[in-house]
Amino acid sequence: MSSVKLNPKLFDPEVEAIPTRDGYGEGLVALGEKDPNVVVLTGDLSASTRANKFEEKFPERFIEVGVAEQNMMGIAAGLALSGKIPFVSSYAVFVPGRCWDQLRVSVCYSKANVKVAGAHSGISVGPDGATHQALEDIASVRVLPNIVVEVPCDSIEAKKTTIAIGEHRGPAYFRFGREKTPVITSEDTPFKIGKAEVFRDGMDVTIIACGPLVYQSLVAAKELEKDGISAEVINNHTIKPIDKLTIASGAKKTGAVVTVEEHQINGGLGGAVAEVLAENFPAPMERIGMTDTFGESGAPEELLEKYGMSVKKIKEAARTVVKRKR
Amino acid sequence: MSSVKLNPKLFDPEVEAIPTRDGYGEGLVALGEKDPNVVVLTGDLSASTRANKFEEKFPERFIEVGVAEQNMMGIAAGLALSGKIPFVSSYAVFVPGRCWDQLRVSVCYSKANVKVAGAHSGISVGPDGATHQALEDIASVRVLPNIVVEVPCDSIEAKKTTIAIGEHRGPAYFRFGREKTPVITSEDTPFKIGKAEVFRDGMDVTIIACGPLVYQSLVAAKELEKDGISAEVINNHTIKPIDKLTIASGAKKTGAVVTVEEHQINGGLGGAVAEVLAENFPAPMERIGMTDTFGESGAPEELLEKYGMSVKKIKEAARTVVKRKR
Amino acid sequence: MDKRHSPQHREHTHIGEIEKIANDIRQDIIKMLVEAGSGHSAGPLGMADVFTALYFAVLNHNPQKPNWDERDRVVLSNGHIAPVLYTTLAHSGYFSREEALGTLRKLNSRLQGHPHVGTTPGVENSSGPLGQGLSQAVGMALAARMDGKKHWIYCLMSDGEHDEGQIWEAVMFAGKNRLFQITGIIDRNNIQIDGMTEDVMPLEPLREKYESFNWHVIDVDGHNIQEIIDACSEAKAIYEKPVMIIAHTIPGKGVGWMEFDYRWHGNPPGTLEVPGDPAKKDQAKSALDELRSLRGKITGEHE
Amino acid sequence: MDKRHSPQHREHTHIGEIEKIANDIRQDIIKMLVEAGSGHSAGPLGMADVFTALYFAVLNHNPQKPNWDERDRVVLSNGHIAPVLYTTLAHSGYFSREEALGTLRKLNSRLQGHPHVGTTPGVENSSGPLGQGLSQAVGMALAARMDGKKHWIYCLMSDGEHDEGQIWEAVMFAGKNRLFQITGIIDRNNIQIDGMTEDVMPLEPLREKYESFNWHVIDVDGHNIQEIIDACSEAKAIYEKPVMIIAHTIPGKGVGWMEFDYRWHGNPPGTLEVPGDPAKKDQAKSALDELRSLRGKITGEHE
Ligand SMILES: Cc1ncc(C[n+]2csc(CCOP(=O)(O)OP(=O)(O)O)c2C)c(N)n1
Ligand SMILES: Cc1ncc(C[n+]2csc(CCOP(=O)(O)OP(=O)(O)O)c2C)c(N)n1
Ligand SMILES: [Mg+2]
Ligand SMILES: [Mg+2]
Repeated sequence: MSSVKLNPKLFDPEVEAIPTRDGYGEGLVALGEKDPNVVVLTGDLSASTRANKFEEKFPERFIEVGVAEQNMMGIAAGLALSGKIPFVSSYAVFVPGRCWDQLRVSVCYSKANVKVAGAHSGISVGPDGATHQALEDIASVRVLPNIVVEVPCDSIEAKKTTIAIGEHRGPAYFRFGREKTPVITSEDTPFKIGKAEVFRDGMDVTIIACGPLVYQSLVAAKELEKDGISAEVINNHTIKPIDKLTIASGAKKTGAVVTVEEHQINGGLGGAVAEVLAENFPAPMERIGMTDTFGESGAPEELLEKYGMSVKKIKEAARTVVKRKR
Repeated sequence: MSSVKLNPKLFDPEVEAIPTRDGYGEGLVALGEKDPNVVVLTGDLSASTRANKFEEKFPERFIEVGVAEQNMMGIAAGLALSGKIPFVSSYAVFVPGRCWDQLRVSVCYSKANVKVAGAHSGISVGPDGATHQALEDIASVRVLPNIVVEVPCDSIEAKKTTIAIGEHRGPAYFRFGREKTPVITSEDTPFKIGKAEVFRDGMDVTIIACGPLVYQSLVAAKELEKDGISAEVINNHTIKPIDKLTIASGAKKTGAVVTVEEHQINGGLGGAVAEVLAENFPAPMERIGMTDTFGESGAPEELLEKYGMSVKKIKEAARTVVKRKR
Repeated sequence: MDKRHSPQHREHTHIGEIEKIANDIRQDIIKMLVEAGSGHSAGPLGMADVFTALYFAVLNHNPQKPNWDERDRVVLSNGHIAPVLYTTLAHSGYFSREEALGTLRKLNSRLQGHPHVGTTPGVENSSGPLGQGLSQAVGMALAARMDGKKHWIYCLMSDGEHDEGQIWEAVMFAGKNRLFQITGIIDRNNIQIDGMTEDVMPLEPLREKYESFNWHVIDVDGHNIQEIIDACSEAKAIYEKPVMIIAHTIPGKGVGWMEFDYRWHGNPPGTLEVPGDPAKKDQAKSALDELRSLRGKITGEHE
Repeated sequence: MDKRHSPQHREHTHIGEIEKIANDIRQDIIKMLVEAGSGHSAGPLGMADVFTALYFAVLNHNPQKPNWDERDRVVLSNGHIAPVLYTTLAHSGYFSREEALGTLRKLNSRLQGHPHVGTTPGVENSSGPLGQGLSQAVGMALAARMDGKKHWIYCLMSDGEHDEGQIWEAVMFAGKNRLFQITGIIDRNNIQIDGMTEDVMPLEPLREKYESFNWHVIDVDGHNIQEIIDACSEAKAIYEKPVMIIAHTIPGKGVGWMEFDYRWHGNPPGTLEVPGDPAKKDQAKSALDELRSLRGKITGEHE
């Protein structure tokens, strides 16, 4: 393992599991206590985004917009232009999906200090089905100028992300999962916007992951050891601005890369890493994620399995890419 | 040059210049004559998108929606589910920008046979300024499943694209420019959705371009010859499904790639090509396009110059990437 | 065309019969939700009477030919009430009750958590993300008008989704174009996720809103089958405007402890502890018992 | 605070003076458009009286301190009428007339084709893509309310952009929350790009729409400075609702051959051949001549 301090029980079968959205709720409350300018908005999704944690403590700084995401994003911009630090809370399919031009013009172009929290991202949303599984948000947001994009890997990192984003000046987008997922990090794990962290050292292949699938990546890396493959695992929580240095060093060291994300393999983390490699250190790469189809209803685990985001597939991709090395 | 037949006057100082949107208007009329199911919608932008060419001939199949892009996309889906072949005509900042979730759910998820035409794409929109310069649409659309994405390079190709997309069954997005740009191709230039065309043979570097900047790429390639660099130029008009074969062959042959687009370098053509290379033939690559900023008002030529999408910059990128070859 | 489903036949259908079917549909909604383990309760139960009236007395449709060109269309805009759509489709014969009760929200199922056109027979549009239905209904009405077709397009919407601007875009367009082949039906159940609509985002005066967008509005009791059928008939006689039927419904209707409680918007029985309601483990049985006893009381008094 | 701009001072400002400024602003709009070679004519000319009334009689503002916390805000939602905003800001002293007349839409200019907050002193929001202004005004009003601030937020909108659903979302929200610090002003000029609004997408009855969304509505003659000022004063007295002022304007006002012609929506004089209008090359001069002769006739008869 690397020098980074992770959850010591990480590989216990009984590892604690908490939805990353819980970290959002906690982070909001922590921010709210520190800064009276923090305000939270929701579009009729207070509880499931965990915005309700803030609502309970600071009702006078909580704004219910109803089912109107365009208006919500615009209101947030107006609040920010008046010195507030608004957090827009909805599902990742709706923010940015339902208000992309408002995010572009009212927020990013204006450099309005708006924070956008997309809950229920990824296929692990499960039974609600394809319409509710956000698999395109990283791509559609990271193409916008002036915005930070974060994908926390567990509830602890989600809380740190929320607080860091609240303190960062400028537009930001971050996404959460609905399901309980393993706690990977600890309070002591370093976290900085823009800095990818090596969560596990390795020499043969670099697995670059974001979000809760960092867990599957670490498990895959551990299992690959038995096959004689030494895999580095990077928690690339910041999609934008992407940490070119850490990614390129990984690629230089191992000469082979696998990206892992709960998102389309086109344009998201995989796309961002491919761009970094092409411009800095071309290396063979395989992408794990949705392969250009919509999701469907099912249990989260079943869906990750069916759509190829399992430990098994990460291992296969690692083996394939190691073979592709020259 | 390659065996592909281009406009013989391509390099004349007096080369004819026609906006690509004109090809859209002509293509619509041609389609309308062939197929009574073709219908055209606009959101209060009939003339500037050239949808008015269709309106004049087939008023009973023309639908004015007013300034309401979400509704327009939904109406188009309903028309398509009833057997019509609707073409949604607006600016590329608004379709998909203003109706991305409608495009995702009502169109792509439903596989509704809707065609989306984004006019006024790229920074060459000019004096209207940043809000009206679509520089993110390729990225935000190509991440969606079930949709074809096309970027024609001149008015002739734009007409062919319109007709081919009308005949293709399924969702499609294509973008046009506002300005007059050189006619690059001829009626005889081959065109097929999904097939990139080598417009110029070369051995040292592969320039992969889309849209009107194919012209600048060809000029750059010609001038590079004087410097002793032999540049291949690929007109990669189909962003999705991307032509892996042609791109990978180019990279294999020359070992160095430059992408050129009137779009953010993140997530668009540059991103798509980086993904293809990483998974098929890792090679050094440089990206020409908007470098993660918004545009501004100015004359089209001035803007292309200031934001680094000029012949000069393409040549520089080619030289840089050739040096990076191992 | 299947006789059972022809409008001619329906005039003779005993209203009591339809009420009994609606009650069966409610029971099946409970069963399918319990089997699925997730999904929405309040909306589907509240709309069971409207759906039953539509599919068993109003629509011109043929479950054996779901793609029949002349069929009336049902566009469901608030896709989260899919359980009532699926159950009604099953009861109409589009697919089996077994499929409805056993496969909702499961992997590889035709019954997705939110409706998907192309996957499920009888489903006319994909929904889930709110506010997208009426625009599609408008597109269908324009196509019908262009082709000189006479079928009707019923667009079912929730009250909460009227917060979405897209609806008002479509309302404005349909008003302008006098798309009389559209009959909208709003599930006016006064709840959305975060509370009562008039607390979260008030819609009143809703009738005046529609009227100011040039629609004709009819208010009905959404649990009175005869009123629903009559309003749909009246709508057919209104040629100069699209018609919006505001169906005043009780969310959770038929299960006393669910009624009017927005907490039952998105949870199936057996998943939510609510003070005053039966304990989780007893909820499914309590709901079914209550519905069964209601069924016994249906006599057909509306005739 | 700059005396010239205090509301106290303004009460004594001769209405005729303001009309003269409005005429000067119209002339400058023509000049800046001609210099830019592209941009919108009809909307800016039509709104010159409203802008002049606002900046010279209504607003509490200080051009020397554009970021002064207590200032009234002007949110321009229909960004394409930027020329009238820029010219009025220049006449108010936010920047020089030279900058306004010489740099619009040029490379490296502070006067972007559509307004950009942060770039231009006095510009409160970015716009261009229609329908986004009112939501931002709502956010500003909420912030003011939270902070107990008393300034006013004026949101200027076009009629065409009322096709956008986002506006109705914001209208509904402001109505619910009784955001009385918002005073909206609609440029009811009856044109949009593809034609007259009532042909392209009818908005009438517009007053009833706003009333059904729980706003207070005032109709004014958008070329009567006194009426505009009075309506803004009335709005300040209405505490229980947000107020929408429907300013009935003539697009292209002041240049006879442009008036009421939607073809002049997006073209500056000198760029469009229209039968009956002066030849391209004479348009700028003709427009300026007409405005100058109108200026001579302003006597201050409203006093
Ligand atoms: C665009 C969009 N935003 C948010 C949601 C999340 N959502 C699902 S149902 C719902 C409540 C809407 O109220 P209503 O439809 O009246 O609910 P019901 O009466 O059925 O409980 C919301 C906000 C959604 N589906 N779509
Ligand atoms: C979202 C969006 N869609 C389309 C446009 C293109 N557009 C610019 S102005 C305009 C006309 C709108 O009518 P109105 O604002 O009333 O125009 P005016 O009276 O100033 O001529 C349109 C459709 C836009 N700016 N934004
Ligand atoms: Mg409801
Ligand atoms: Mg107008």
